[in-house]
Amino acid sequence: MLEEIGALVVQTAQDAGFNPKDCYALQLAVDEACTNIIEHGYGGESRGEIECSCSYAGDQLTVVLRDWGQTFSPEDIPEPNFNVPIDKVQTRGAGLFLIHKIMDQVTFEFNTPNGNTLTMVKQKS
Amino acid sequence: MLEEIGALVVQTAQDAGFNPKDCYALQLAVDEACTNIIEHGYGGESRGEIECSCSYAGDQLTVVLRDWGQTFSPEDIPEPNFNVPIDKVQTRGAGLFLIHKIMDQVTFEFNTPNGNTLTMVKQKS
Amino acid sequence: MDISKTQYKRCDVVKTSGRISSLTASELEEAFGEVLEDKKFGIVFDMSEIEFISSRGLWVLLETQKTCKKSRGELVLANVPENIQGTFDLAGMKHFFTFYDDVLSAVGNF
Amino acid sequence: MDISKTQYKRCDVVKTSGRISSLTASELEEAFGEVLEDKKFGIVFDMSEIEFISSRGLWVLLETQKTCKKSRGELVLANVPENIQGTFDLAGMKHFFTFYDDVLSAVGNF
Ligand SMILES: Nc1ncnc2c1ncn2[C@@H]1O[C@H](COP(=O)(O)OP(=O)(O)O)[C@@H](O)[C@H]1O
Ligand SMILES: Nc1ncnc2c1ncn2[C@@H]1O[C@H](COP(=O)(O)OP(=O)(O)O)[C@@H](O)[C@H]1O
Repeated sequence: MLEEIGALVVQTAQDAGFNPKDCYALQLAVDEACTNIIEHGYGGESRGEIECSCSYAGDQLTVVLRDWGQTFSPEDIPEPNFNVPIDKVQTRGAGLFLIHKIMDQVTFEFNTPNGNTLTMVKQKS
Repeated sequence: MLEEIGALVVQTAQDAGFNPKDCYALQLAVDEACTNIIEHGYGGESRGEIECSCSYAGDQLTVVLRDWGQTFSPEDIPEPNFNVPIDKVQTRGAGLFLIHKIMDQVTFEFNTPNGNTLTMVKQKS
Repeated sequence: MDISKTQYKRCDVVKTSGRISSLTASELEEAFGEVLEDKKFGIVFDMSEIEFISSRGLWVLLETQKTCKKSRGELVLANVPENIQGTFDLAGMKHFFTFYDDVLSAVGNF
Repeated sequence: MDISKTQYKRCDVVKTSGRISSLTASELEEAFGEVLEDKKFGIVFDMSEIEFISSRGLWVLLETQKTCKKSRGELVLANVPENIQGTFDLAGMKHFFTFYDDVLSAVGNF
Protein backbone atom coordinates (compact mmCIF):
# COMPACT_ATOMS: atom_id res chain seq x y z
CA MET A 1 0.00 0.00 0.00
CA LEU A 2 2.70 2.39 1.12
CA GLU A 3 4.72 2.05 -2.06
CA GLU A 4 1.65 2.29 -4.27
CA ILE A 5 0.59 5.57 -2.72
CA GLY A 6 4.15 6.83 -3.19
CA ALA A 7 4.12 5.74 -6.82
CA LEU A 8 0.80 7.49 -7.45
CA VAL A 9 2.10 10.75 -6.03
CA VAL A 10 5.38 10.56 -7.94
CA GLN A 11 3.49 9.86 -11.16
CA THR A 12 1.21 12.86 -10.64
CA ALA A 13 4.18 15.08 -9.79
CA GLN A 14 6.16 13.93 -12.82
CA ASP A 15 3.19 14.50 -15.11
CA ALA A 16 2.82 17.97 -13.61
CA GLY A 17 6.43 18.72 -14.44
CA PHE A 18 7.99 18.69 -10.96
CA ASN A 19 11.76 18.22 -11.15
CA PRO A 20 13.26 14.85 -10.12
CA LYS A 21 14.52 16.21 -6.82
CA ASP A 22 11.06 17.45 -5.83
CA CYS A 23 9.43 14.23 -7.05
CA TYR A 24 11.76 12.31 -4.78
CA ALA A 25 11.02 14.64 -1.87
CA LEU A 26 7.27 14.23 -2.41
CA GLN A 27 7.66 10.48 -2.34
CA LEU A 28 9.54 10.80 0.93
CA ALA A 29 6.95 13.09 2.56
CA VAL A 30 4.11 10.77 1.58
CA ASP A 31 6.04 7.73 2.77
CA GLU A 32 6.65 9.36 6.13
CA ALA A 33 2.99 10.37 6.46
CA CYS A 34 1.67 6.93 5.58
CA THR A 35 4.17 5.24 7.86
CA ASN A 36 2.95 7.40 10.73
CA ILE A 37 -0.68 6.55 10.04
CA ILE A 38 0.11 2.85 9.88
CA GLU A 39 2.35 2.74 12.93
CA HIS A 40 0.88 5.41 15.20
CA GLY A 41 -2.69 5.87 13.88
CA TYR A 42 -3.42 2.19 13.47
CA GLY A 43 -0.77 0.88 15.83
CA GLY A 44 0.81 -1.61 13.46
CA GLU A 45 0.84 -2.93 9.96
CA SER A 46 -2.24 -3.50 7.80
CA ARG A 47 -4.70 -2.72 10.56
CA GLY A 48 -6.74 -0.12 8.66
CA GLU A 49 -7.46 1.80 5.53
CA ILE A 50 -5.67 4.78 4.09
CA GLU A 51 -7.28 6.72 1.30
CA CYS A 52 -5.08 8.85 -0.85
CA SER A 53 -6.00 11.46 -3.38
CA CYS A 54 -3.56 13.51 -5.32
CA SER A 55 -4.26 16.42 -7.62
CA TYR A 56 -2.45 19.18 -9.41
CA ALA A 57 -3.90 22.64 -10.06
CA GLY A 58 -2.58 26.19 -10.19
CA ASP A 59 1.06 25.10 -9.88
CA GLN A 60 0.26 23.24 -6.67
CA LEU A 61 0.27 19.55 -6.01
CA THR A 62 -2.13 18.55 -3.25
CA VAL A 63 -1.98 15.20 -1.52
CA VAL A 64 -4.79 14.22 0.85
CA LEU A 65 -4.43 11.19 3.10
CA ARG A 66 -7.46 9.98 5.02
CA ASP A 67 -7.52 7.44 7.86
CA TRP A 68 -9.74 6.26 10.68
CA GLY A 69 -7.08 5.65 13.28
CA GLN A 70 -6.00 7.34 16.47
CA THR A 71 -5.64 11.10 16.59
CA PHE A 72 -2.77 13.11 18.05
CA SER A 73 -1.71 16.71 18.61
CA PRO A 74 0.82 17.61 15.93
CA GLU A 75 1.55 20.93 17.64
CA ASP A 76 2.80 19.07 20.70
CA ILE A 77 5.44 17.12 18.78
CA PRO A 78 8.87 18.74 19.28
CA GLU A 79 11.29 19.12 16.40
CA PRO A 80 14.29 16.81 16.57
CA ASN A 81 17.47 18.50 17.77
CA PHE A 82 20.65 17.56 15.94
CA ASN A 83 22.81 20.33 17.33
CA VAL A 84 24.07 18.04 20.06
CA PRO A 85 26.83 15.43 20.25
CA ILE A 86 25.72 12.23 18.57
CA ASP A 87 25.45 10.26 21.80
CA LYS A 88 22.88 12.80 23.03
CA VAL A 89 20.64 12.62 19.96
CA GLN A 90 17.15 11.29 20.71
CA THR A 91 16.51 8.72 18.04
CA ARG A 92 12.90 9.02 16.91
CA GLY A 93 10.76 11.70 15.37
CA ALA A 94 12.11 13.03 12.11
CA GLY A 95 9.12 12.05 9.99
CA LEU A 96 6.90 15.04 10.77
CA PHE A 97 9.93 17.28 10.58
CA LEU A 98 10.79 16.07 7.07
CA ILE A 99 7.17 16.42 5.96
CA HIS A 100 7.18 20.05 7.04
CA LYS A 101 10.55 20.67 5.38
CA ILE A 102 9.36 19.24 2.09
CA MET A 103 5.78 20.49 1.83
CA ASP A 104 4.64 24.11 1.69
CA GLN A 105 1.42 23.49 3.61
CA VAL A 106 0.64 20.71 6.06
CA THR A 107 -2.83 20.56 7.62
CA PHE A 108 -4.17 17.92 9.99
CA GLU A 109 -7.92 17.62 10.66
CA PHE A 110 -9.12 14.94 13.04
CA ASN A 111 -12.44 13.17 13.55
CA THR A 112 -14.23 14.75 10.64
CA PRO A 113 -17.25 12.83 9.30
CA ASN A 114 -14.74 11.37 6.85
CA GLY A 115 -12.11 10.38 9.41
CA ASN A 116 -8.76 12.10 9.90
CA THR A 117 -7.32 13.99 6.99
CA LEU A 118 -3.82 15.16 6.34
CA THR A 119 -3.59 17.68 3.50
CA MET A 120 -0.14 18.40 2.12
CA VAL A 121 0.51 20.97 -0.59
CA LYS A 122 3.68 21.55 -2.56
CA GLN A 123 4.24 24.45 -4.91
CA LYS A 124 6.00 23.68 -8.19
CA SER A 125 9.34 25.50 -8.28
CA MET B 1 64.21 -1.09 -32.55
CA LEU B 2 63.59 -3.31 -29.57
CA GLU B 3 59.82 -3.06 -29.85
CA GLU B 4 59.88 -3.55 -33.61
CA ILE B 5 61.83 -6.78 -33.31
CA GLY B 6 59.36 -7.91 -30.65
CA ALA B 7 56.43 -7.05 -32.89
CA LEU B 8 57.95 -8.97 -35.82
CA VAL B 9 58.41 -12.09 -33.71
CA VAL B 10 54.92 -11.88 -32.20
CA GLN B 11 53.42 -11.44 -35.67
CA THR B 12 55.27 -14.49 -36.99
CA ALA B 13 54.27 -16.53 -33.96
CA GLN B 14 50.62 -15.50 -34.22
CA ASP B 15 50.54 -16.33 -37.92
CA ALA B 16 52.07 -19.70 -37.12
CA GLY B 17 49.26 -20.36 -34.65
CA PHE B 18 51.14 -20.06 -31.35
CA ASN B 19 48.73 -19.44 -28.46
CA PRO B 20 48.59 -15.98 -26.86
CA LYS B 21 50.53 -17.09 -23.81
CA ASP B 22 53.41 -18.38 -25.93
CA CYS B 23 53.31 -15.31 -28.16
CA TYR B 24 53.70 -13.17 -25.07
CA ALA B 25 56.54 -15.34 -23.80
CA LEU B 26 58.34 -15.14 -27.17
CA GLN B 27 58.07 -11.36 -27.06
CA LEU B 28 59.59 -11.42 -23.58
CA ALA B 29 62.48 -13.70 -24.58
CA VAL B 30 63.33 -11.57 -27.59
CA ASP B 31 63.07 -8.38 -25.55
CA GLU B 32 65.47 -9.78 -22.96
CA ALA B 33 67.92 -10.92 -25.63
CA CYS B 34 67.90 -7.59 -27.46
CA THR B 35 68.23 -5.65 -24.22
CA ASN B 36 71.31 -7.70 -23.36
CA ILE B 37 72.89 -7.04 -26.74
CA ILE B 38 72.20 -3.32 -26.45
CA GLU B 39 73.34 -2.96 -22.86
CA HIS B 40 76.10 -5.53 -22.53
CA GLY B 41 77.17 -6.22 -26.13
CA TYR B 42 77.18 -2.61 -27.23
CA GLY B 43 77.47 -1.06 -23.78
CA GLY B 44 74.56 1.35 -24.10
CA GLU B 45 71.72 2.47 -26.22
CA SER B 46 71.81 2.81 -30.02
CA ARG B 47 75.49 2.07 -30.34
CA GLY B 48 75.22 -0.71 -32.89
CA GLU B 49 73.16 -2.85 -35.18
CA ILE B 50 71.02 -5.84 -34.38
CA GLU B 51 69.78 -8.00 -37.20
CA CYS B 52 66.79 -10.18 -36.55
CA SER B 53 65.36 -12.97 -38.61
CA CYS B 54 62.41 -15.04 -37.65
CA SER B 55 61.04 -18.08 -39.37
CA TYR B 56 58.59 -20.89 -38.78
CA ALA B 57 59.00 -24.42 -40.10
CA GLY B 58 58.20 -27.89 -38.87
CA ASP B 59 56.26 -26.67 -35.85
CA GLN B 60 59.29 -24.66 -34.72
CA LEU B 61 59.72 -20.93 -34.54
CA THR B 62 63.35 -19.88 -34.94
CA VAL B 63 64.57 -16.42 -34.02
CA VAL B 64 68.13 -15.43 -34.95
CA LEU B 65 69.65 -12.27 -33.52
CA ARG B 66 72.96 -11.06 -34.89
CA ASP B 67 75.21 -8.36 -33.45
CA TRP B 68 78.76 -7.11 -33.66
CA GLY B 69 79.29 -6.22 -30.05
CA GLN B 70 81.26 -7.68 -27.17
CA THR B 71 81.24 -11.38 -26.55
CA PHE B 72 80.75 -13.21 -23.26
CA SER B 73 80.66 -16.73 -21.84
CA PRO B 74 77.03 -17.69 -21.33
CA GLU B 75 78.03 -20.88 -19.51
CA ASP B 76 79.72 -18.78 -16.82
CA ILE B 77 76.57 -16.84 -15.98
CA PRO B 78 74.97 -18.28 -12.83
CA GLU B 79 71.23 -18.71 -12.54
CA PRO B 80 69.53 -16.28 -10.16
CA ASN B 81 68.67 -17.77 -6.80
CA PHE B 82 65.30 -16.81 -5.40
CA ASN B 83 65.19 -19.40 -2.66
CA VAL B 84 66.58 -16.90 -0.17
CA PRO B 85 65.03 -14.21 1.98
CA ILE B 86 64.25 -11.15 -0.11
CA ASP B 87 66.98 -9.00 1.45
CA LYS B 88 69.52 -11.56 0.28
CA VAL B 89 68.40 -11.63 -3.35
CA GLN B 90 71.05 -10.41 -5.80
CA THR B 91 69.20 -8.03 -8.06
CA ARG B 92 70.41 -8.56 -11.61
CA GLY B 93 70.49 -11.39 -14.03
CA ALA B 94 67.12 -12.89 -14.79
CA GLY B 95 67.17 -12.14 -18.51
CA LEU B 96 69.19 -15.16 -19.65
CA PHE B 97 67.30 -17.29 -17.17
CA LEU B 98 63.94 -16.25 -18.63
CA ILE B 99 65.19 -16.82 -22.17
CA HIS B 100 66.15 -20.39 -21.29
CA LYS B 101 62.84 -20.96 -19.51
CA ILE B 102 60.86 -19.78 -22.51
CA MET B 103 62.81 -21.18 -25.46
CA ASP B 104 63.45 -24.84 -26.20
CA GLN B 105 66.89 -24.27 -27.70
CA VAL B 106 69.25 -21.36 -27.07
CA THR B 107 72.55 -21.25 -28.94
CA PHE B 108 75.20 -18.54 -28.79
CA GLU B 109 77.94 -18.35 -31.45
CA PHE B 110 80.50 -15.60 -31.16
CA ASN B 111 82.83 -13.93 -33.66
CA THR B 112 81.59 -15.78 -36.71
CA PRO B 113 82.23 -14.06 -40.05
CA ASN B 114 78.75 -12.65 -39.56
CA GLY B 115 79.27 -11.40 -36.02
CA ASN B 116 77.71 -12.94 -32.92
CA THR B 117 74.56 -14.95 -33.36
CA LEU B 118 71.98 -16.00 -30.85
CA THR B 119 69.63 -18.65 -32.17
CA MET B 120 66.48 -19.33 -30.19
CA VAL B 121 63.99 -22.02 -31.07
CA LYS B 122 60.53 -22.59 -29.65
CA GLN B 123 58.37 -25.60 -30.39
CA LYS B 124 54.67 -24.95 -30.97
CA SER B 125 52.67 -26.67 -28.23
CA MET C 1 16.74 -6.23 0.20
CA ASP C 2 19.95 -7.85 -1.02
CA ILE C 3 22.67 -7.49 1.58
CA SER C 4 26.35 -8.11 0.94
CA LYS C 5 29.15 -7.79 3.44
CA THR C 6 32.87 -7.75 2.71
CA GLN C 7 35.52 -7.79 5.39
CA TYR C 8 38.72 -5.83 5.10
CA LYS C 9 41.51 -5.52 7.57
CA ARG C 10 40.30 -2.35 9.23
CA CYS C 11 36.68 -2.10 8.17
CA ASP C 12 33.71 -3.97 6.79
CA VAL C 13 31.81 -2.89 3.72
CA VAL C 14 28.04 -3.37 3.86
CA LYS C 15 26.08 -2.97 0.66
CA THR C 16 22.34 -3.20 0.19
CA SER C 17 20.10 -2.27 -2.69
CA GLY C 18 16.60 -0.92 -3.15
CA ARG C 19 14.41 0.90 -0.65
CA ILE C 20 15.15 1.46 3.01
CA SER C 21 11.75 2.25 4.44
CA SER C 22 9.74 1.35 7.52
CA LEU C 23 9.26 -2.07 5.89
CA THR C 24 12.92 -2.88 5.35
CA ALA C 25 14.87 -0.77 7.85
CA SER C 26 14.99 -3.67 10.30
CA GLU C 27 16.83 -5.83 7.76
CA LEU C 28 19.48 -3.17 7.47
CA GLU C 29 19.64 -2.87 11.24
CA GLU C 30 20.23 -6.61 11.43
CA ALA C 31 23.02 -6.45 8.85
CA PHE C 32 24.83 -3.76 10.78
CA GLY C 33 24.06 -5.61 13.99
CA GLU C 34 25.91 -8.68 12.78
CA VAL C 35 29.01 -6.63 12.06
CA LEU C 36 28.82 -4.83 15.39
CA GLU C 37 28.34 -8.13 17.20
CA ASP C 38 31.73 -9.22 15.83
CA LYS C 39 33.15 -6.15 17.62
CA LYS C 40 33.91 -4.50 14.30
CA PHE C 41 33.19 -0.83 14.53
CA GLY C 42 34.62 0.43 11.26
CA ILE C 43 31.89 0.20 8.66
CA VAL C 44 31.56 1.49 5.13
CA PHE C 45 27.96 1.56 3.89
CA ASP C 46 27.97 1.42 0.11
CA MET C 47 24.76 3.20 -0.91
CA SER C 48 25.31 3.08 -4.66
CA GLU C 49 22.22 0.95 -5.21
CA ILE C 50 19.93 2.50 -2.62
CA GLU C 51 16.92 4.06 -4.30
CA PHE C 52 15.11 5.48 -1.31
CA ILE C 53 15.63 6.01 2.37
CA SER C 54 13.01 7.18 4.86
CA SER C 55 13.51 8.51 8.37
CA ARG C 56 13.47 4.93 9.70
CA GLY C 57 16.51 4.24 7.58
CA LEU C 58 18.21 7.41 8.78
CA TRP C 59 17.68 6.32 12.36
CA VAL C 60 19.26 2.97 11.71
CA LEU C 61 22.30 4.75 10.34
CA LEU C 62 22.40 7.16 13.26
CA GLU C 63 22.08 4.42 15.86
CA THR C 64 24.79 2.43 14.14
CA GLN C 65 26.98 5.50 14.08
CA LYS C 66 26.40 5.98 17.82
CA THR C 67 27.51 2.44 18.53
CA CYS C 68 30.56 2.70 16.27
CA LYS C 69 31.70 6.01 17.72
CA LYS C 70 31.29 4.74 21.27
CA SER C 71 33.95 2.16 20.39
CA ARG C 72 36.14 4.64 18.53
CA GLY C 73 35.00 3.33 15.20
CA GLU C 74 32.96 5.02 12.54
CA LEU C 75 30.19 4.34 10.06
CA VAL C 76 31.01 6.13 6.82
CA LEU C 77 28.88 6.40 3.71
CA ALA C 78 30.05 5.82 0.15
CA ASN C 79 28.42 6.41 -3.22
CA VAL C 80 25.46 8.26 -1.74
CA PRO C 81 22.98 9.11 -4.52
CA GLU C 82 22.10 12.78 -4.86
CA ASN C 83 18.50 12.45 -3.68
CA ILE C 84 19.59 10.63 -0.57
CA GLN C 85 22.35 13.12 0.08
CA GLY C 86 19.54 15.69 -0.09
CA THR C 87 17.58 13.86 2.61
CA PHE C 88 20.54 13.96 5.01
CA ASP C 89 20.71 17.70 4.35
CA LEU C 90 16.99 18.22 4.81
CA ALA C 91 16.93 16.23 8.03
CA GLY C 92 19.94 18.15 9.34
CA MET C 93 21.87 14.93 10.01
CA LYS C 94 24.65 15.41 7.47
CA HIS C 95 27.26 16.39 10.03
CA PHE C 96 27.09 13.03 11.78
CA PHE C 97 28.55 11.23 8.76
CA THR C 98 31.55 11.31 6.45
CA PHE C 99 30.63 10.89 2.82
CA TYR C 100 33.00 9.29 0.30
CA ASP C 101 32.72 9.33 -3.47
CA ASP C 102 33.57 5.67 -3.74
CA VAL C 103 34.16 2.57 -1.66
CA LEU C 104 37.89 2.60 -2.33
CA SER C 105 38.42 6.03 -0.75
CA ALA C 106 36.20 5.05 2.15
CA VAL C 107 38.09 1.82 2.83
CA GLY C 108 41.40 3.58 2.21
CA ASN C 109 40.73 6.03 4.99
CA PHE C 110 40.30 3.48 7.75
CA MET D 1 54.26 5.81 -19.36
CA ASP D 2 51.34 7.48 -17.58
CA ILE D 3 51.84 7.37 -13.85
CA SER D 4 49.15 8.11 -11.30
CA LYS D 5 49.50 8.04 -7.55
CA THR D 6 46.72 8.10 -4.97
CA GLN D 7 47.30 8.39 -1.26
CA TYR D 8 45.22 6.55 1.28
CA LYS D 9 45.60 6.49 5.00
CA ARG D 10 47.75 3.37 5.22
CA CYS D 11 49.03 2.94 1.69
CA ASP D 12 49.61 4.63 -1.64
CA VAL D 13 48.30 3.28 -4.92
CA VAL D 14 50.63 3.63 -7.91
CA LYS D 15 49.22 2.97 -11.35
CA THR D 16 51.03 3.03 -14.66
CA SER D 17 50.07 1.84 -18.10
CA GLY D 18 51.82 0.33 -21.09
CA ARG D 19 55.18 -1.41 -21.28
CA ILE D 20 57.70 -1.74 -18.48
CA SER D 21 60.88 -2.56 -20.33
CA SER D 22 64.52 -1.56 -20.19
CA LEU D 23 63.39 1.72 -21.76
CA THR D 24 60.77 2.63 -19.17
CA ALA D 25 61.71 0.77 -16.01
CA SER D 26 63.52 3.82 -14.66
CA GLU D 27 60.33 5.88 -14.82
CA LEU D 28 58.59 3.31 -12.68
CA GLU D 29 61.54 3.26 -10.31
CA GLU D 30 61.24 7.02 -9.96
CA ALA D 31 57.52 6.81 -9.25
CA PHE D 32 58.08 4.31 -6.45
CA GLY D 33 61.08 6.34 -5.30
CA GLU D 34 58.91 9.38 -4.73
CA VAL D 35 56.56 7.41 -2.53
CA LEU D 36 59.41 5.82 -0.58
CA GLU D 37 61.05 9.21 -0.11
CA ASP D 38 57.91 10.32 1.73
CA LYS D 39 58.61 7.44 4.11
CA LYS D 40 55.54 5.61 2.89
CA PHE D 41 56.26 1.93 2.69
CA GLY D 42 52.80 0.55 2.00
CA ILE D 43 52.32 0.51 -1.75
CA VAL D 44 49.71 -1.02 -4.02
CA PHE D 45 50.83 -1.31 -7.63
CA ASP D 46 47.78 -1.39 -9.86
CA MET D 47 48.90 -3.34 -12.93
CA SER D 48 45.55 -3.43 -14.72
CA GLU D 49 46.89 -1.45 -17.65
CA ILE D 50 50.36 -2.93 -17.88
CA GLU D 51 50.82 -4.71 -21.20
CA PHE D 52 54.34 -6.01 -20.79
CA ILE D 53 57.02 -6.30 -18.16
CA SER D 54 60.60 -7.42 -18.74
CA SER D 55 63.17 -8.51 -16.17
CA ARG D 56 64.17 -4.87 -15.67
CA GLY D 57 60.64 -4.18 -14.51
CA LEU D 58 60.69 -7.20 -12.24
CA TRP D 59 63.87 -5.93 -10.61
CA VAL D 60 62.31 -2.55 -9.95
CA LEU D 61 59.45 -4.32 -8.19
CA LEU D 62 61.82 -6.54 -6.23
CA GLU D 63 64.03 -3.64 -5.15
CA THR D 64 60.97 -1.66 -4.11
CA GLN D 65 59.74 -4.66 -2.17
CA LYS D 66 63.10 -4.91 -0.39
CA THR D 67 62.91 -1.28 0.68
CA CYS D 68 59.30 -1.58 1.81
CA LYS D 69 59.90 -4.75 3.83
CA LYS D 70 62.95 -3.29 5.50
CA SER D 71 60.61 -0.66 6.95
CA ARG D 72 57.88 -3.16 7.78
CA GLY D 73 55.85 -2.09 4.82
CA GLU D 74 54.95 -4.02 1.71
CA LEU D 75 54.56 -3.61 -2.01
CA VAL D 76 51.52 -5.56 -3.15
CA LEU D 77 50.27 -6.10 -6.69
CA ALA D 78 46.70 -5.69 -7.87
CA ASN D 79 44.95 -6.54 -11.13
CA VAL D 80 47.94 -8.41 -12.52
CA PRO D 81 47.19 -9.53 -16.11
CA GLU D 82 47.54 -13.25 -16.78
CA ASN D 83 50.62 -12.98 -18.99
CA ILE D 84 52.42 -10.94 -16.41
CA GLN D 85 51.39 -13.28 -13.63
CA GLY D 86 52.96 -15.94 -15.82
CA THR D 87 56.25 -14.04 -15.93
CA PHE D 88 56.43 -13.88 -12.14
CA ASP D 89 55.90 -17.63 -12.14
CA LEU D 90 58.49 -18.28 -14.81
CA ALA D 91 61.08 -16.10 -13.11
CA GLY D 92 60.40 -17.81 -9.78
CA MET D 93 59.70 -14.50 -8.05
CA LYS D 94 56.04 -15.02 -7.28
CA HIS D 95 56.57 -15.76 -3.61
CA PHE D 96 58.00 -12.30 -2.94
CA PHE D 97 54.67 -10.64 -3.66
CA THR D 98 51.05 -10.73 -2.60
CA PHE D 99 48.64 -10.56 -5.50
CA TYR D 100 45.17 -9.05 -5.17
CA ASP D 101 42.30 -9.32 -7.60
CA ASP D 102 41.47 -5.65 -7.31
CA VAL D 103 42.72 -2.42 -5.81
CA LEU D 104 39.98 -2.35 -3.20
CA SER D 105 41.03 -5.66 -1.63
CA ALA D 106 44.65 -4.57 -1.78
CA VAL D 107 44.00 -1.25 -0.06
CA GLY D 108 41.59 -2.92 2.35
CA ASN D 109 44.31 -5.22 3.60
CA PHE D 110 46.71 -2.53 4.73
N1 LIG E 1 -0.77 9.67 12.03
C1 LIG E 1 -0.44 9.72 13.33
N2 LIG E 1 -1.25 9.19 14.24
C2 LIG E 1 -0.92 9.21 15.53
N3 LIG E 1 0.22 9.73 16.01
C3 LIG E 1 1.09 10.28 15.14
C4 LIG E 1 0.80 10.29 13.76
N4 LIG E 1 1.86 10.87 13.15
C5 LIG E 1 2.74 11.23 14.09
N5 LIG E 1 2.29 10.87 15.31
C6 LIG E 1 2.96 11.15 16.60
O1 LIG E 1 4.05 12.06 16.33
C7 LIG E 1 5.29 11.51 16.75
C8 LIG E 1 6.40 11.98 15.84
O2 LIG E 1 6.23 11.43 14.54
P1 LIG E 1 7.44 11.39 13.54
O3 LIG E 1 8.09 12.75 13.52
O4 LIG E 1 6.97 10.91 12.23
O5 LIG E 1 8.48 10.40 14.17
P2 LIG E 1 8.36 8.86 14.55
O6 LIG E 1 7.24 8.33 13.74
O7 LIG E 1 9.68 8.34 14.18
O8 LIG E 1 8.09 8.84 16.02
C9 LIG E 1 5.06 10.04 16.75
O9 LIG E 1 5.94 9.38 17.63
C10 LIG E 1 3.62 9.92 17.17
O10 LIG E 1 3.51 10.01 18.59
N1 LIG F 1 74.62 -10.03 -25.44
C1 LIG F 1 75.48 -9.97 -24.41
N2 LIG F 1 76.68 -9.44 -24.57
C2 LIG F 1 77.53 -9.38 -23.55
N3 LIG F 1 77.25 -9.83 -22.30
C3 LIG F 1 76.07 -10.39 -22.08
C4 LIG F 1 75.10 -10.48 -23.10
N4 LIG F 1 74.01 -11.08 -22.60
C5 LIG F 1 74.26 -11.32 -21.31
N5 LIG F 1 75.50 -10.92 -20.98
C6 LIG F 1 76.12 -11.08 -19.65
O1 LIG F 1 75.34 -11.98 -18.87
C7 LIG F 1 74.88 -11.37 -17.66
C8 LIG F 1 73.52 -11.85 -17.28
O2 LIG F 1 72.57 -11.37 -18.21
P1 LIG F 1 71.05 -11.34 -17.83
O3 LIG F 1 70.69 -12.65 -17.25
O4 LIG F 1 70.27 -10.94 -19.02
O5 LIG F 1 70.93 -10.26 -16.69
P2 LIG F 1 71.26 -8.72 -16.67
O6 LIG F 1 71.25 -8.24 -18.08
O7 LIG F 1 70.18 -8.14 -15.86
O8 LIG F 1 72.58 -8.61 -16.00
C9 LIG F 1 74.99 -9.90 -17.93
O9 LIG F 1 75.17 -9.17 -16.76
C10 LIG F 1 76.20 -9.81 -18.87
O10 LIG F 1 77.36 -9.81 -18.11
